[in-house]
Amino acid sequence: MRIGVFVCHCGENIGRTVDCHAVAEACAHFPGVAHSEDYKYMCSDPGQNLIKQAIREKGLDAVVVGSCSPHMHEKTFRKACADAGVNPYMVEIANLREHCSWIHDDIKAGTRKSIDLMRFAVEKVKFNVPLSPIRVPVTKRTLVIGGGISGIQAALDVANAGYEVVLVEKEPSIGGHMSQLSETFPTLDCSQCILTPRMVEVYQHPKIKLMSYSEVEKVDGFIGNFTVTIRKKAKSIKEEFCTGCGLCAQKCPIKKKALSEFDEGLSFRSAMYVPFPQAVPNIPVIDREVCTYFKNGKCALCKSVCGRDAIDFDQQDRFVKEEVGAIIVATGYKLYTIDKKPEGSIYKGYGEYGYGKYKDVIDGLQFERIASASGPTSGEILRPSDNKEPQKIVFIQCVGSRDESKGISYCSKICCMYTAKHAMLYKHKVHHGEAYVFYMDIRSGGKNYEEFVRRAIEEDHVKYIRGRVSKIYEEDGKLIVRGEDTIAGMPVTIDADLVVLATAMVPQPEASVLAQTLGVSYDKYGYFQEVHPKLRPVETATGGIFLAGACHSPRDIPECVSMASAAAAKTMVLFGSDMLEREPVVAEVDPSTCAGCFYCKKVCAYNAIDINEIRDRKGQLQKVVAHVNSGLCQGCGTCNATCPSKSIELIGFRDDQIFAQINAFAEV
Amino acid sequence: MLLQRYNMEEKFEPKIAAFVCNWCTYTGADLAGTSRLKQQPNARLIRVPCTGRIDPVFIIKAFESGADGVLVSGCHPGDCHYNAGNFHARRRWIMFRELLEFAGIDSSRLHFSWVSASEGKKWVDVIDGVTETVRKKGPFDQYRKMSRKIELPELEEEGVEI
Amino acid sequence: MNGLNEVCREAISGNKAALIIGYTEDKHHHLKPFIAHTEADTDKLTYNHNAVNNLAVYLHRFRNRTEGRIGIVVKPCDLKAITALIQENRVKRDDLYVIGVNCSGVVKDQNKEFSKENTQIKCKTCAGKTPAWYDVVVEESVEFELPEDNNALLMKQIEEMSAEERLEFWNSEFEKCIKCYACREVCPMCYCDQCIVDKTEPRWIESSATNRANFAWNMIRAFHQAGRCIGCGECDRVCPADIPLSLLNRKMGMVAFKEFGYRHGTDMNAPTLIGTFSTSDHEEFIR
Amino acid sequence: MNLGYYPGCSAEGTGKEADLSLKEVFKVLDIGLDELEDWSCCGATSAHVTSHLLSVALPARNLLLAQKQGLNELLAPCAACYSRLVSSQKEMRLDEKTRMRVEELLEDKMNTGMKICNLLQVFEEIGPEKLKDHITADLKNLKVACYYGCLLVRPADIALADDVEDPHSMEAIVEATGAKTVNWNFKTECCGAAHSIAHTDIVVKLSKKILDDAIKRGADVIAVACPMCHSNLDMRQIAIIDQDKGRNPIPVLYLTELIGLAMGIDPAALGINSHYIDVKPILSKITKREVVCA
Repeated sequence: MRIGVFVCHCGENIGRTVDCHAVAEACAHFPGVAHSEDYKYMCSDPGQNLIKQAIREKGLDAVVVGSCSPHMHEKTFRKACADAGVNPYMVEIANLREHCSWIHDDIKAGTRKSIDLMRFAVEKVKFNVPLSPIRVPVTKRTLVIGGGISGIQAALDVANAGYEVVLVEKEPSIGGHMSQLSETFPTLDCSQCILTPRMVEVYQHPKIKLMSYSEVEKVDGFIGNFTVTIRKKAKSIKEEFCTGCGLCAQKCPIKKKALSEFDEGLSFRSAMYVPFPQAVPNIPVIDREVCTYFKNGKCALCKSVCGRDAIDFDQQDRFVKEEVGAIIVATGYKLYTIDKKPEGSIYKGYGEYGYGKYKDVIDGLQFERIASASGPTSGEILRPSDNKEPQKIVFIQCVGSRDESKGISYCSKICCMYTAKHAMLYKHKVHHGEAYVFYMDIRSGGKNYEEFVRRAIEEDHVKYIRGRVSKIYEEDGKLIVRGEDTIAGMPVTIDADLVVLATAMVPQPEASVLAQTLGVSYDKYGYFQEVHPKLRPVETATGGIFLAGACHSPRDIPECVSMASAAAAKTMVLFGSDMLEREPVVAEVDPSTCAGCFYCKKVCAYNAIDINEIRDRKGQLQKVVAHVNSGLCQGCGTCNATCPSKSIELIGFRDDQIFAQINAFAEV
Repeated sequence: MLLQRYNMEEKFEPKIAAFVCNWCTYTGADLAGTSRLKQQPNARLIRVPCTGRIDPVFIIKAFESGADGVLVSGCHPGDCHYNAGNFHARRRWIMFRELLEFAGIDSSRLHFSWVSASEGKKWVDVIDGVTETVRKKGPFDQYRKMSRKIELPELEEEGVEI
Repeated sequence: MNGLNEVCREAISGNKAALIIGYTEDKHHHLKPFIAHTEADTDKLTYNHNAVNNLAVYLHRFRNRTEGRIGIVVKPCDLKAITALIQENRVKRDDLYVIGVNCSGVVKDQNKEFSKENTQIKCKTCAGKTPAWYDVVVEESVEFELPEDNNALLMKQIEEMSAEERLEFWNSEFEKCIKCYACREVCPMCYCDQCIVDKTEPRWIESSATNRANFAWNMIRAFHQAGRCIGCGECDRVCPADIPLSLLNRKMGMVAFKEFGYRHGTDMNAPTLIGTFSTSDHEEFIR
Repeated sequence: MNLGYYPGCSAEGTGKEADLSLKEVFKVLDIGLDELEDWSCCGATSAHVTSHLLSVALPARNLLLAQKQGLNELLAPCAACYSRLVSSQKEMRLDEKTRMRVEELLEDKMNTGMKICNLLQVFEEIGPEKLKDHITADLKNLKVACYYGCLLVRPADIALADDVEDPHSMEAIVEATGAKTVNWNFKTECCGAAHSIAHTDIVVKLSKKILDDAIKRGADVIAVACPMCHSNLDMRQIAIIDQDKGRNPIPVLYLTELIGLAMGIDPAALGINSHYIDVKPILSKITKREVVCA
């Protein structure tokens, strides 16, 4: 091997405390070094030309540059060498500036250390091998998981850019929680009015394949090349025949067996149902748990009224495979329920609020339904227990949120705003009614948010009490709310007709299962984890998987929409080229020595280790060994360190390369 | 000759091998550089992608190559660029340092730290602290002596040349 | 005698096991490992205080075997090795037919009578005289006098030494190492196809006869067993140089238990110690 | 089964019935009680407002006695005693300095592993099945409001109740006797506790609320497992009735008295006659169980 050594002075930056010329001279004596020189600015054009010239003239096949940190100019020098015909991975950088000249005063010590650093790099480069970047083709289709506002926005953005989208929604209709809301803060515009056109757009978009009542079952592959298995749950309807006339649901006699999910349990729905009138797709499904046909074979009224013969009682779940290049996760949130939680749950529930046993203690989404014109009370504010108009409502903020003893330390962020909205809506409808809000702090950061809260207080005379509620109990048909007013410094008791809890936002309960399926990390609550909290907030550590909306952390509609658009933009960046190129720093298995203990698989954070069976010609199993999926491998090398027989090595940081450096230490 | 020209005085200067991860500690050391934070010149850094990549055997190899002390440093828990490499590393270290301690390698010769990319100052403190500790401890001659060929005692007694 | 042969014969005849790994007696009345393939073979199987070998090591020979279950005669102490191998996915529980033996102690030296002095140290620390699980169990456990745990005394002595003295102590021990690798061969948990010590590109462990090389080998052996050694003490038994190898493993086992409450080979469904982590693993030694 | 027994001061004073009934019930259950010899004050409310060390050392002295007496489980039927004993033990377990200070004072080494239980825990351990075996009377016409007060549920990490906000362990025990329990609001409400002496007015006000709700929910009797709760709800009920003439009294029974009645033990032996509020009205609701022959 003919190694060229180039020592940069970086003007005075290195030269002041390192005798660069002496370093170059010393390096010339290292075994294997065919050329050694120093120059004022190696990264400048003349400096790069020096390197290129030496490569050509001396026939170098490896280069070591002593300069600034590799994080600064490694790319520059690799490119210069590549231009001159040396493989870019045959270039090593010794960090003589940040790690030497800038941190030492003594020229002797600095020079000595520089020589050592150069020696390390020279020894390492001897074991480098030419590599080429890994290139993988990109399937320019996107899977969006979740059809709430985030999923809808992401799907529309990607599709409008001309790429195909598969949108998977587990419920019979897209729309998510936003479709349940009455009005939205801070403008009080009707939620469904702004959402429904978007839902229809999704349905009609030629580039969007909508799969409702479906769930992601399995994800194989890696960035640019995912194969996703989707379970299409049996709707008991042949979708292609259904016209959405709704007659079947109308005629279904099982009206009072199932609570409406859409109305948050405040009304009933039939066994054959469309979640809500504006549902997209407008295709009903049969709830097999309550349908009498599935219980005892009786009824089948829906089948008899359907003019298109679309009812199919024998329909089974179907599995569909989709090839996509990117995945956007937008699974959203649910609300903390105050019920007694099962053993082992991180959530504790609220015994002091009756663990959900009082009918008139409801949560925010239930109040949305009560306030909604399409809700069970047609928008009249009536309490669930006796359908009477509540004269006094107590709103309690931070139920679950910011309460570690109940299992959640974070702020749910949206509750201050929607509680103000709820109180306002109530006051607008029940003018003489009294609205009390118990709060810890008012967090109303956002455009026109603080003004909105002030309006609730000043114009609508909502009474804000700073303090927590310690107990709610029922007495003579009233809910006695006992709390503390920390500003007045005294206990308060309010006999309310209705209590609305601003319960915490929590991830969907199956979010962590999905995270495992996708191979992305999630926090202890089940929120998906971004790669970098500041600079890469919509990307996961698994390449090609992006996050949108409340599956990442509590957020409101505009934030969800902007995050969804950001995730969409990220997929488009990915689709900008036909082939993906990445550093060839990946692990590689030597199957001849691999004993198949799969400790590498255990430590791999990326699911990049596959199990390979080696069989002889007769198909007899010879050996089971590990195999690295280089598309998934991110190159951390934890497997390499863990492997007891050293049968898996990280290319670019192989054991011999590191040993070469350690051995060079003997000369220090 | 050149080596001699820049050789240190007679005074003992410890040799310290530092295995650092690329994303946090190496970058933190870069920051110490850009902030011109002066530090002891005894450590030689070996850059690996992640602390998860560091096989404990590297530490033994470093002692074999004449290190008087070894430092291993990476991202703080939860900051790992590769999610969990440092967690796996930490578990190995817990086991390995107890093993070395039991085998007779004093824990004052083997150091661990979490230094993030923003902790230039901490890096300097770590380097200076480790260098000082090892300097106090003195050269690891006991380990160096172990490179001598094992001689068969009885033959030696009889004065027979091997 | 006493059921073992009947049980084994029935295992083969009843297709419960395709073969049985057990012990047979040689002419010196020593027990040695023996693999019975036929009903007739099973008559040769026997068991007594001389059943020193940990037979789990022979399971690796049948790693990719697909037909029939493997029968194996197992003492309570050795069962941990099998449990550990199941934990590490080396063998499957369903592929085994475990013939547990209720143990009455095993000897150190097969040339001498079984006595308090001639009892393996592990019998003292053994958790139970009956295997923790099995498909069938044979023999009666007879009470016996427990030996002194000399290793525990030695461990204490070493721990009380200064670091320099410890290194000196181990050097004086490792100096005797002839690199025969018997410790590796006999260990049921050492099952790599190619051992790291045999790897030459790059060379992980020097082959020269220096203390440094011997030290490196023994450290790596102990570390590769960290949180994995099940304490059968076979390494100690076979070491021709009488190096107290199991002390290193025992130390690792103690650390694993102290730090993580973990004991390898006690729960076949437990995740392994290395290869998993907890975000709350202790780290006060990290600056 | 033998159990260490730390009676606490009230067992010899205001809560004599608790002690009597406990001993009677355990006799029936055939569980021996080894009373701690030379037991002393647990420190109760006074110690921790005076000296923190004293508040740890006083219970520690009793734990040390138990340890010396070779007991491995100690029953403290008074909720306050229980709370103090566990708090002291826990602090010594977690804080070595305090433990050493206490050991210095007591001139002996502490073992912080002693199992301490309160009445609810001990009956939970005995189990409803075993209890049912000894029930001879019929309590099905009796509606009981189970009152926990504070120290049987709080602090959560000391009391280790089944649920801090909505406990049910006493209900499970009471239901095992055959009695019915009522669902009410104030099972963990404050009774006024030690204000009983200095600020009786506070106790009267607070205890009244508790009694009112129990009566409103149809309870015939309130069951308690704490002598302080008992004295406030029973003794102070006289003052409450004085203020609110014409209200119905509601008897207050120790859990052990209730169990004793269900076991057919003579009410006098249980100490029931010494209550302020007459218990007779409920005795009439208890009938001998009809033995059905197959």
